[in-house]
Amino acid sequence: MKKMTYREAARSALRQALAGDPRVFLMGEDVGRYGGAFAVSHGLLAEFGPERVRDTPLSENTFVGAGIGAALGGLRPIVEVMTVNFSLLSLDQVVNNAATLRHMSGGQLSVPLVVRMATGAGRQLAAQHSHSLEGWYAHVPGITVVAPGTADDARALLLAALREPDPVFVFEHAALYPMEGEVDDTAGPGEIGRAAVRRVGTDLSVITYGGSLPKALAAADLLAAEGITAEVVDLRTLRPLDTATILASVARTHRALVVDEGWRTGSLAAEVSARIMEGGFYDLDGPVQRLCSAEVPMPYARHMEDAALPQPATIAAAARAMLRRDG
Amino acid sequence: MKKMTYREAARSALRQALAGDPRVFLMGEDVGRYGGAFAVSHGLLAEFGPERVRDTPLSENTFVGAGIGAALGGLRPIVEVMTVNFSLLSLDQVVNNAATLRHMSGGQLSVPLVVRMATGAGRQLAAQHSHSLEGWYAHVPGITVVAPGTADDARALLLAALREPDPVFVFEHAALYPMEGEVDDTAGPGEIGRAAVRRVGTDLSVITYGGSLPKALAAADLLAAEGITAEVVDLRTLRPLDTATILASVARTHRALVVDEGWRTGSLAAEVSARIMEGGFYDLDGPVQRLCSAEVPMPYARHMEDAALPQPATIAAAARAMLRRDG
Amino acid sequence: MSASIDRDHGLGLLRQMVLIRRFEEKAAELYTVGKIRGFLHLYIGEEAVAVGTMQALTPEDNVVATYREHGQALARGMEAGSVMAEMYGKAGGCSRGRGGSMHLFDVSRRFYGGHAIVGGGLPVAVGLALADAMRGRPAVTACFFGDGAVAEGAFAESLNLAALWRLPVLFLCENNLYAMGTALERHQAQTDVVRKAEAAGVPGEAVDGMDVLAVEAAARRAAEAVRGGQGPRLLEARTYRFRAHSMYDPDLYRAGDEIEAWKTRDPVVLFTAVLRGQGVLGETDLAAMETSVAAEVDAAVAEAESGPWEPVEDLLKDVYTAPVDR
Amino acid sequence: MSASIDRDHGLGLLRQMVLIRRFEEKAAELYTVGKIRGFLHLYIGEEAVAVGTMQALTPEDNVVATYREHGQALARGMEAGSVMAEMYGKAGGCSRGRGGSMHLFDVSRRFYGGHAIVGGGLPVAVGLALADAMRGRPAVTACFFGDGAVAEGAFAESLNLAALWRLPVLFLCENNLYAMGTALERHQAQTDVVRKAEAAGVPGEAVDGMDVLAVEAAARRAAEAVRGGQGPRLLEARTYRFRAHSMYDPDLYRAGDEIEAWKTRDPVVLFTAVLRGQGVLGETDLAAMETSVAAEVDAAVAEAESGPWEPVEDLLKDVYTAPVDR
Ligand SMILES: Cc1ncc(C[n+]2csc(CCOP(=O)(O)OP(=O)(O)O)c2C)c(N)n1
Ligand SMILES: Cc1ncc(C[n+]2csc(CCOP(=O)(O)OP(=O)(O)O)c2C)c(N)n1
Ligand SMILES: [Mg+2]
Ligand SMILES: [Mg+2]
Repeated sequence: MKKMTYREAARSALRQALAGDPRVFLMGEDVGRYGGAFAVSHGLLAEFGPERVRDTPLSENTFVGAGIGAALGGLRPIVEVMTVNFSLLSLDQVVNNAATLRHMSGGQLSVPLVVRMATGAGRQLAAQHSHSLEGWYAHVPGITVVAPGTADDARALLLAALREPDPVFVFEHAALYPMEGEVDDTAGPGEIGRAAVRRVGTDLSVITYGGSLPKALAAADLLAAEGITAEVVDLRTLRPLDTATILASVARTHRALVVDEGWRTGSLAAEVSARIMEGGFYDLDGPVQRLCSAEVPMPYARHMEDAALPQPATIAAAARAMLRRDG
Repeated sequence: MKKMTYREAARSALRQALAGDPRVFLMGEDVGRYGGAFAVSHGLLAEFGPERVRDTPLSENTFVGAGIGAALGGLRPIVEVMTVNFSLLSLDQVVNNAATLRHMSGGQLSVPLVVRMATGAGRQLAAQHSHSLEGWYAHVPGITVVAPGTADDARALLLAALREPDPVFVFEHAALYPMEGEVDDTAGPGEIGRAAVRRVGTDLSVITYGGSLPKALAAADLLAAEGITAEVVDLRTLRPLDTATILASVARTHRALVVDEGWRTGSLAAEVSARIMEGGFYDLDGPVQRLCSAEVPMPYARHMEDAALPQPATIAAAARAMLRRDG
Repeated sequence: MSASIDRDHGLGLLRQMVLIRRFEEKAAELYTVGKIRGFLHLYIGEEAVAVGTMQALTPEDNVVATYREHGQALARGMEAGSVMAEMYGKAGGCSRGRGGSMHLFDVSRRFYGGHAIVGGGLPVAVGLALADAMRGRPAVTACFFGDGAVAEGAFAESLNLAALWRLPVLFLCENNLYAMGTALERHQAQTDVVRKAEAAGVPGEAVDGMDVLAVEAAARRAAEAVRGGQGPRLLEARTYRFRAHSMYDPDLYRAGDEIEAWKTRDPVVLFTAVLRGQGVLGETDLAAMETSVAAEVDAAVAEAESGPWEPVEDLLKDVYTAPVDR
Repeated sequence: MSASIDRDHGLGLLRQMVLIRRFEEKAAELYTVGKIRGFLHLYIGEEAVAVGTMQALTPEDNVVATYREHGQALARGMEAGSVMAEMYGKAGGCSRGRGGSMHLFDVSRRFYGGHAIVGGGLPVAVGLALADAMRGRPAVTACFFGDGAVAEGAFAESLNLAALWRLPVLFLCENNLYAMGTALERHQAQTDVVRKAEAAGVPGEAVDGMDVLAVEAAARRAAEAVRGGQGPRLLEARTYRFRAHSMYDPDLYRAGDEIEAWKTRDPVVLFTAVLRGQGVLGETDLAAMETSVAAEVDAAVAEAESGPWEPVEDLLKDVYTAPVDR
């Protein structure tokens, strides 16, 4: 175990992948000379050269599509789309090609592609740079979606993504890059499709992922001080969702609060709520609640952005209200 | 009241809008000389001329963005994106511009834009031409989303969209165009944000919209023959959802089945289920269920496509199972 | 065209064009009786483009095609039976019935589909070429697209990336003067595709797409440059579709005499005359060829008719490599 | 530049450039102490482009800007105070604090933002011009974008549509040779932007973006053509940013001597010398100008500092025209 940042952990997975498999290469805007918009790929150009660390033009649709083609052609591309905000420009290639080619070809083709991107708000980047659209990706059959919420997962899930025969989308929360954590950089790849109980509790389950995980854990601390023990479930993989782990937690606590930085309507949190409805209804002491982002294009001003996002205090408040109401 | 098809009803709204307001114009691929991919705009070029019925190049991102700009510039554009499948190419303009400009400008700008597109499957068009992504649009604050399920609504909701000061997306289900219905073509615009109870019943609520509405009504017929009375709620507006009408129906029937042609995970049906969880939990006799499309890129073969989509028989079966299970 | 043509090669080209023609005529017939459904886009009139360009490719090269790709598929050597079965939606189809007319695939022939999003195949082709370049495979990736696709951002982006990285892509623009009902001059402010390509850094050439030998020669020049490591090339084949855009299209936007004028340049008729003129095509050759093509088309239909449907229980197959348990 | 320059006009141009320079130097300072947050992209070095081009526009014209738009906003006449307040996130900001540095708006000056998706403003500009064309307003829509945006599909699509419909768009490419850390020749196979524009049907011209008078003259020529109904024009201003891409950028990708070489062509210094050489700028003029600019910047900061925050209860305001009840 080593202490390293989420950023360093992701970089260590990239380095390990590049070093270990000649088919792996990284491409995206400014991954090379600039060092990566979030410095994740810093140093990799020097280490692996411009053939394997490729700066692309600003052409999201085309370089994501080229990643698909390169995967078809026998390589193991890692495409970095700088942020999820710009990934809207490449959604056609994702939904209509990456996700469909295996099926449309009657199983003849595989697209072993990994696409990484930063997601989320919290840095006062305003309405065009603060989206959390990983929930949209989780809607699409044919692809797999992971969202590390810890430094260790930033490494382990990226390595796992590189073992999948089908396209995997990795959502790294931009606000987590500087976060430190214990990372076992000798461990093998993580397991896709497995949620983790990050904190055990009995009063309610707080189900979350990615950038909201540290907030949920902070909220659990606040609640603990009041004698409320919250179980915190980290989804980690958004598609396929680990419904079994969610339901098992709810079966223990009988209450669930889903926390998700996406806008509330049509959020991933809605899917989690619906699955608990379908599989855990008779375990519930009261309705599952959601705490999501306010339904507003993210405002720039700090106090406004803070108010728009889930925060430890608002998570704790929502939990308290549930316990009061139901219990 | 007149009998006309859903296609004719949409056309009658377009004609009325073009005739009644000089700021209104229609643009999109093949809306003019070809007559519209679904013949909705057939005849309008001859009637209103090429200035107001504009064939665009294949440039979805740009002509949707140009619609936004034209709306800012004082016009009332109706942009036709041939189908939702191609609208992936213009999502950046939708999410990052249409939905944000009012907010980002501190309320200085309005984008009175209407975007129409065909959605849905059922015509053996396979994986790249069969999406139902209106649920994604319903996720985005700053825009309004409607989805007519009847010929009358195809007219009334389009007229209503043209009265909104903010962007409205109209999803016309491609399989409904030839469907006939009674249309009051002298009536004013419909009301956005209001769901409709299309059939009254007491045993369960079937909540649906768009292309699944006729299927749900057919299922209700099947059930009626067995003595089960299903209430059928047509959402009509997907954003903002008419939660009150949904909850009122559930309060009467105590059971809800949500039917949605989108893929199940992350579907609009999940949002409806979550809202019933939050607002109708104590009214429920059993868990809300969803019947959605199978999570597969739509296969071409007819028997496969039929199996992938909600059908009257599978809707009825799901309803029966709920009544059996919950007692 | 003055040089005399090798008889086998000439007859081979003609037979391929005739096969595509008859295959599609049959497909149109089968569509009207509901055996084939969904969208059906006929290539009739454009046969010389696929047949001519494919001559320049080896089995190691990759092909990325459009939704108007029966001709591209057959010219690449795919079996008529597996294509027809696909259009029936049968399990024996080249895509197991999952794709239909717009999504023909054959990985053994490096035929990477059948793309129905206009312009959507271009980035994929760039990526295939990137893989070859990085792996040191000396292959060309040929990418077909229509004039309509030139208006899509993906066109400019893909040409730029291919040129920037000097990737072995042969961009094949089938300029049939229309994108559905929109004429080239109504969708392009500047209608010279080659000039656009050059502005993106891709040298290009235009060719008469109704003349199979001219197409072949131009494709060979372009493919040779690409294969020689000179980076991407674009070939614009000027052609015309004799039928409507798809079976749904009432074809209201083209003048009858425009269509008739182009039909006088029917690539099959033109090339038949060339071969006749050169004494390569004897009196009975054509009839024999038609008979053999008819037999091949009939066999394809028979195969499609008799083949089994995939069991509906397999609905969720091939969404992921690993089976989905639900 | 041989013709002698009008004193008022010359001093006006210089003052605008100096104002932008000092305003941004102050903004950078305020960023380091956390008064301004989010992204901050400085225009320092590129002032001649915005100041020169704006001379060609009337108040009736529209402007669509980038995220590097403080210069564009100030040159358009927006108040320094409202821009600074916006960067503080205050209610008195030009976008009520909702936008920040990247999203400056001023509808009274037809300044349509502040776009932070590279290339995202181009289609909007085409639409604004379409509205004017259809409404018979004789206005020009000026659209700023960087060299990086040229690689985006939106560039080719937008130029094509504007040219096809002969819309009054003035495309203004601020070619500062880098898109973040990626040099022009690493993102464009063919680096001549004007040639690309012409291939899309838009006549273009390149100009020295460090020479404010040259920019002004070229912009006037282009705007006149656009206003005269000749369809869109493109102007490529060759310039350079003296600072890093944003405050986050360690600027690892540019050689120090490249930056220094460009700094010898500082547009403010160059134009000061021109005015001096022409005897238009007297000994004390510059100092007086710096004093007045400093006062304006100080006042802007004071306004931003003292202005109120928007109440957090208004969070959901201006998502839709009608208030949202929740
Ligand atoms: C992105 C996208 N937009 C629209 C369509 C609908 N569409 C299918 S084919 C076509 C015309 C394409 O024309 P062209 O590229 O010239 O090819 P052709 O059909 O003439 O062979 C259109 C508009 C589509 N399939 N994809
Ligand atoms: C579509 C999109 N992709 C990526 C980014 C991230 N990004 C912001 S600015 C920039 C470089 C743009 O370069 P250029 O257009 O030359 O403008 P400059 O910053 O040089 O003024 C990039 C890659 C973005 N904002 N939008
Ligand atoms: Mg065409
Ligand atoms: Mg630049």
